[in-house]
Amino acid sequence: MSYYFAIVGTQDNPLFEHEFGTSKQGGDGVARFREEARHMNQFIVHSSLDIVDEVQWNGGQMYLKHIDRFHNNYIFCFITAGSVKFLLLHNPDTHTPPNASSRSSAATARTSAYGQSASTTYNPTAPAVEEAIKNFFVEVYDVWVKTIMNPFFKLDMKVTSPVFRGRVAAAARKHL
Amino acid sequence: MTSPPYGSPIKSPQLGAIESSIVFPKRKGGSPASSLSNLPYRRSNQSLSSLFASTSSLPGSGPSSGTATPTATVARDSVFSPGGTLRPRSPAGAPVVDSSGLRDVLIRSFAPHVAVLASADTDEVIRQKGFPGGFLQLIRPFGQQVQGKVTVRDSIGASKSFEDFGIRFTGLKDGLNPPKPPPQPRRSAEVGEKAVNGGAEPWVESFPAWARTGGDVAQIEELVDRHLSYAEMQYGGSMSDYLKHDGDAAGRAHTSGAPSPFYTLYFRRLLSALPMSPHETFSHPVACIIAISSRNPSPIEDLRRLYNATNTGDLRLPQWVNNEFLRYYVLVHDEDHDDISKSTALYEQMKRHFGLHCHLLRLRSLHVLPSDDDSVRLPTTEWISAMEELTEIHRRGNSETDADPTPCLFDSDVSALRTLVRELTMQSIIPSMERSLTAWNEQVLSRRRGLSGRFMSLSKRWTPFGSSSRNSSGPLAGLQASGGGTSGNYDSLQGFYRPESAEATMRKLADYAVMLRDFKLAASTYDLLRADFNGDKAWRYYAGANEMAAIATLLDAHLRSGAEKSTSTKSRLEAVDGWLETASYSYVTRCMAPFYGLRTLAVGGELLKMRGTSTGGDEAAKWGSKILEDRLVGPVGRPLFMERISASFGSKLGRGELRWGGRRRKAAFWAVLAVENWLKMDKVVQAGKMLESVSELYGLTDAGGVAVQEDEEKGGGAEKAKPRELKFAEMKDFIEELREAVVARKLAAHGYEGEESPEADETTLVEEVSEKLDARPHRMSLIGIAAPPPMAGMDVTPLSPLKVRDEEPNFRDDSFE
Amino acid sequence: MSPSSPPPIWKHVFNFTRVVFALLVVNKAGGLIYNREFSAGLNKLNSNDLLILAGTFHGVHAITRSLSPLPRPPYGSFAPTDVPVRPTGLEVLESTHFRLTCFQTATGVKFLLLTDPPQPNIDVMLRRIYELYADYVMKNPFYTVEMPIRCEKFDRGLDGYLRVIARA
Amino acid sequence: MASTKAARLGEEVWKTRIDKVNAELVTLTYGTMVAQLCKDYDYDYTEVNRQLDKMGYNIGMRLIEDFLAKSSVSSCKDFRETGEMIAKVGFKIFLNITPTITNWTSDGKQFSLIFEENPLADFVELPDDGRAQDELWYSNILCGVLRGALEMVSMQVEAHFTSDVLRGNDSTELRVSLIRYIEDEMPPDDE
Amino acid sequence: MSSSRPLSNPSFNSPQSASTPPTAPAVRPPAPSGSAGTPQPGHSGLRYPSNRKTIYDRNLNRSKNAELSRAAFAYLFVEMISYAQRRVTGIADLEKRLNEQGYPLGLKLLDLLLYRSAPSSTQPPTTRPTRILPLLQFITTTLWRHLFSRPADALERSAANAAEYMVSDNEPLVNSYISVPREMSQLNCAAFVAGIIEGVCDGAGLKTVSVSAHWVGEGDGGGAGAKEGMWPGKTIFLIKFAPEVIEREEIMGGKGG
Repeated sequence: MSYYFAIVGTQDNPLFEHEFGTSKQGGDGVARFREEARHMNQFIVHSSLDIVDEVQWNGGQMYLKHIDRFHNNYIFCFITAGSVKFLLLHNPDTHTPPNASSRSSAATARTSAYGQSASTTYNPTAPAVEEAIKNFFVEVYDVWVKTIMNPFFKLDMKVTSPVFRGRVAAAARKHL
Repeated sequence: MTSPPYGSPIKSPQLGAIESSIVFPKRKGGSPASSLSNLPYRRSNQSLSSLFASTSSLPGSGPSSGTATPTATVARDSVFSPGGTLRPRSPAGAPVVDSSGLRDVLIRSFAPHVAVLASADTDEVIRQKGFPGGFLQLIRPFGQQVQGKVTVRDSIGASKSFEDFGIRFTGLKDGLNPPKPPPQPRRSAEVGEKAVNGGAEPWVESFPAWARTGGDVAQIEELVDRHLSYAEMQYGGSMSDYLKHDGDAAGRAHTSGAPSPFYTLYFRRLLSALPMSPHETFSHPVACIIAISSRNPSPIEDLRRLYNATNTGDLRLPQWVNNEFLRYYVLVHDEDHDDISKSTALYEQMKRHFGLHCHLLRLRSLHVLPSDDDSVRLPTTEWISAMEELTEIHRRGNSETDADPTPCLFDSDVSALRTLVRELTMQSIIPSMERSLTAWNEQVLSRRRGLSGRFMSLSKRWTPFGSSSRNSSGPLAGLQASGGGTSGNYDSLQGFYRPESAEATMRKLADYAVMLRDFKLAASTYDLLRADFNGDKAWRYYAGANEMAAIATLLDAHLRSGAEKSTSTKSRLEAVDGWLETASYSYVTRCMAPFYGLRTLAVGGELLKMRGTSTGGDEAAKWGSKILEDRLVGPVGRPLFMERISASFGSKLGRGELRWGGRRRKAAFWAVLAVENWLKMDKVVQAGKMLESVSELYGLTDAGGVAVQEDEEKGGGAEKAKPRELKFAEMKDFIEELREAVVARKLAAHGYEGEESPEADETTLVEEVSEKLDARPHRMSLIGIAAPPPMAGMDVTPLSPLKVRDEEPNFRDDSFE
Repeated sequence: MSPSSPPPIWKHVFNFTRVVFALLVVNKAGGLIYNREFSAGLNKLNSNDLLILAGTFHGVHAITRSLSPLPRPPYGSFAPTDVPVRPTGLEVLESTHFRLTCFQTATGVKFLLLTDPPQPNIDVMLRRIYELYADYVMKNPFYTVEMPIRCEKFDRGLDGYLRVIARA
Repeated sequence: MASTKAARLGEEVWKTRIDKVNAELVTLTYGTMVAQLCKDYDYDYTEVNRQLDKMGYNIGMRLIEDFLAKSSVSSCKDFRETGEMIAKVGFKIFLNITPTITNWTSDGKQFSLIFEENPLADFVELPDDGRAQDELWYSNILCGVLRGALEMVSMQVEAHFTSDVLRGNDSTELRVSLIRYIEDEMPPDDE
Repeated sequence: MSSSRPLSNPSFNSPQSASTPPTAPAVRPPAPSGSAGTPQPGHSGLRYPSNRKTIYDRNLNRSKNAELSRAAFAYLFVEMISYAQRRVTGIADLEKRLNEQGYPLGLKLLDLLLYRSAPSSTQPPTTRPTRILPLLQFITTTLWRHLFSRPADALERSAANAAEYMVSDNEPLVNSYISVPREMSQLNCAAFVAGIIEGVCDGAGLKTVSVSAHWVGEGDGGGAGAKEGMWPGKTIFLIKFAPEVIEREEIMGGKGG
């Protein structure tokens, strides 16, 4: 179970990125993405902005829940009042070796790319999943509002504060 | 001929990667298929390049690029009039077929199949004439399009006429599995699917039946790969002007969603030469031509013999094929040697014995040379299996002469054949199909619709009614017999319905309706069948019914304007999604028949895309990516379908100034995936094309893009949805890497080939291609395609520009830091 | 002296039966920076005379301050941090028909209020006026300190307050 | 004792005679002003400090009138009392806070104001540019205010921050020193 | 946080073009008194007090109902205006500058107030305004109440132009003490509030062409005409939404939050 969390500004620009693994069921909270995931995650998350742009106008919910999927990567979204998007990419894959690269065996590479195995068992709309991720988002939102209240924070500015990162990581540990 | 160890793409990792889902038979060096892979590319070889015409789109190279002599070109036109309708299927046609082109391909792919059974003497005559393939080879191309309008009455008596109606001539047993054991024991069901035999068959027969059977993804992949590699060869040298060209190509591709010629080829081959299977009857013969020649000593007896052979004898089709198809008797008269009066007499006699379904075909038996007056080159046959085309490529590739081996015939022959085809279609096939339709429709469907319950319960009631019916009482006999237990009609052991059973009949009815393009009737019938098949757990049938229910519904919706859509059509349209899902699931998971799964999703996706509704693009893309997730295609299909997905998303422009609901980012993303996969395949030209789309879609190319980042807070507000510059660092870097990779290779290719004369020594070219296949960069993978450790073959590759290129650091190592 | 919060306005409203004629504001330097009439009665003075009046009063006020006897020497003090006690100057100037009351703020601004001699609660009124000054003059971005006062809201504030009284 | 008297006064005035406004409006307005200054002066924080002090001075000159009018205090006995007034009345009635007043020098000319809370600095974190925390005094406007206000009542003082939690210090401290009492200028001779 | 991306990654600690062009020659003053907090781990130079109090430790509702003297705002506003006046040419320019100063407040308050509208600390705020009307209602009630402790006095849609809306305030709090000199009678300092409104709209993704503050009965701002009537200071905020916003509104119909 690996997560990639990105806060995206109004210009499709990442303001904050954070990777982590699950801390549930004895997870060590370390992300298990393959080498390519580095850019892959960005591509996936960026492409799901299309969906966000569409659904954010229906109903005006801030927590948009599960909005998109690419193979075995599930995208959840929370959009702030200021149209900043919290995007959480969740890869339920459990059995990808930490250091797997594109050189790894056919089997592994395929599982993680087209991971049928995990995705069939994983249900992004399960109440438990939605709830946990919602709680994560809500906690991040609290920290986010504190960030933007700072008079020195400008629209679409990157967030570098280690305290902020710490809070996000804590929220992740707590809920995911 | 021997192939270098790294020569065969079958050995290339990408193919390996998908073996688990699709059986890609291991062809040994000797097999025709693999030997193709190290086929020398001779740009000088006209006869060969003409085979690639369907996918070559060099700027300036017109329809007749390369191919054949003036006479031949003229001949084409003379053969396929009324003019123009030739276009969608002309191999040498416009490089880009628009989506409606794909629809034509689709509609015309469901054509009535007509088996051809010629007596030995007939084939002899034709062979002398210069057609090693005998009568079948001669007549085949003329079925592709019946000359003139073809008018059909649909279930409600309304008649529609088509310009592009065609029939498919096949060998009687084409599309049946060869008796030999499948090359790969595992997934026997799957292997049962296809007519692939290991290819160990001796290369003597010029038209082996097995080669005429399609339904093999691996072969399609290989064929398209040949075309691609050829394209690389063609454009390898002329990048500079090519870049510009494919720029617009890319533009078109996303505005019009036009598929690349390679995709079109892939799609067509997917639908060509469908194997015979119990669960669908498209490739079952609707009729059978039984031909004898004027040379035959005992014509009537032979005709009888042949007829019986098809009924009971060794030529009898499997029991799950309905044998009640029309027999059509043809007497081939040898104008050059025999006396017409005798033939005419014989013809009269034939009519007396066999009824009206007879034809006297007057052909000249002399061998024709292209140089002769009024000589006409035999048109190319469109609907051939991938293996057959591969075989042809192979043959020509090896032939010493550059001369186009396509045999010729006389104008007179052409018109004679056309007349035969037209009569056969208009006077025999269509009427008989219409009759069957009406009969089955009334007797089976109307009842079936009347009551909800099980089918058999009704069947008893029909029995009296049925027997009183006139024409070939096949189905009614079936109905009688079918009075069994709940699922009495389904033989779960052998896994098929007997052809007379009501279910089989209804399926046939629906398939006929599709062939006659009465999609409404077809859709409703398939819809009804789904329940029955489901009840009987006849999964393959069930999958088929779902598949065709969806396809027919979409085609139906496509051909009629929204106004006249009945509510039933509308409700069915809503069901389409579920049907496709069920079909692909049953095919792939239950029946391990990935080929059909692929066909279902590919066709369904295209049709949804063509609907062009607000959701069409998304749905098409969804099915497209399912194809990839289920790994139904190989390394060639992967980027092709990625391009399609990109196009599907691209076709969804969104509404209004803000492009609300647009899908540009997704389109761009899939384009990136395609580029990356093309590079893996080392198809630089394709990669280059898609890269253009990437830039276009991400808006990177739009000149004068004002700096997005204004430190003025308000500045942010003004920006439009489309970013001028990618803000995600690693996306940006990755695309940069792709661009560098493409440029580097194009330059390398240019530098290497620019100097050489067109007659560059073949073997080095071969080496380059095959080496590319392995030397692909393993590091830069978006989706982790399996990349096994380099093969031994690689270490000893000769130093070539490619080798140098591989060592370029920026490409290899900076990939992920 | 301890702070005195004035009774609410309505009280004055009923108490007063007499008239407030005019208000003058004189700045530190003795310049007239504001004058406004609230009810007729006084004979008109031309602006020049008003200026002279302001200046003169300012001078007299200063002198009267130096006159006044002090518990301690006027300037400087014993403890260096002890605030020097500032004597007040002339506060009232009365004739049979009007009275001029002067209120000088700690910052040196003088408010001169011309009223009927028997007018009570003058100090309350002056304190209120001071507040109006602090609000509508000193909080107006377009007013420059020490300069003549042109603040429409100040005028309106005074009218609102003093006219009420006058009408009563 | 002066201090309690002042405290009572401050409370009383704040409760009865002050028009209120939402605190965040003030906080955010000050924030946007400081940010604007930083931008206008190209993040030259020493210059920004200067500008803030200037603004404060202007404010002080005006604010003192309001202070006097509302509190109706007459002049104080000595600088200590002044200090108490500033902390317990001045800050109370304008910012609704009472900084602790401490660190008097023996000569009673200097004292410090320690701010437990500072509405101006709510929500604020200084830019992470490696300089702001060493150079910018975010609330420097207060220094100017004291200077301006006291000058209007004839006290020339110097005021500056010595520490600020925004800089990572543990407290926010404002140091005020009396320089001199300004003598009244004699009235101009008219005639 | 071993899972977090390498801090060396340029995409992270690259200086924000928006906030820090550190061009000014920074004369480094003596280091502040010793009690400076130890620098945080990681790449941030920021120090924090030893009690670790940061903006992230401050409850967002803390100052929710806190009050200060209106004077405090008035004086800041005085300075904002005179500071702006020094750098502008003409009234339009001055208003533009005030508007720009208000804009960030809009952006921030939009999120802050919606955050506070959440039913509980574990629930996300109910909905965000995604249509023009809900947004304007948010502005005229929630925002106005918070800033000026009363709702706006009127909200109207221009009959002439579907993209134009008007919020009116009989006496904007920011103008309470301001008298505009005759020679500038056009000027309305509530342009600052207009900026706040613009910030809210743009932030919510309903982009505006402009938001401007106007005296009712053009031309007599502080002037004669304004004396008449019981609301001489009455101000109208004219909100012009961008055409594409109107278009989207039509596409999607009024539905939605």
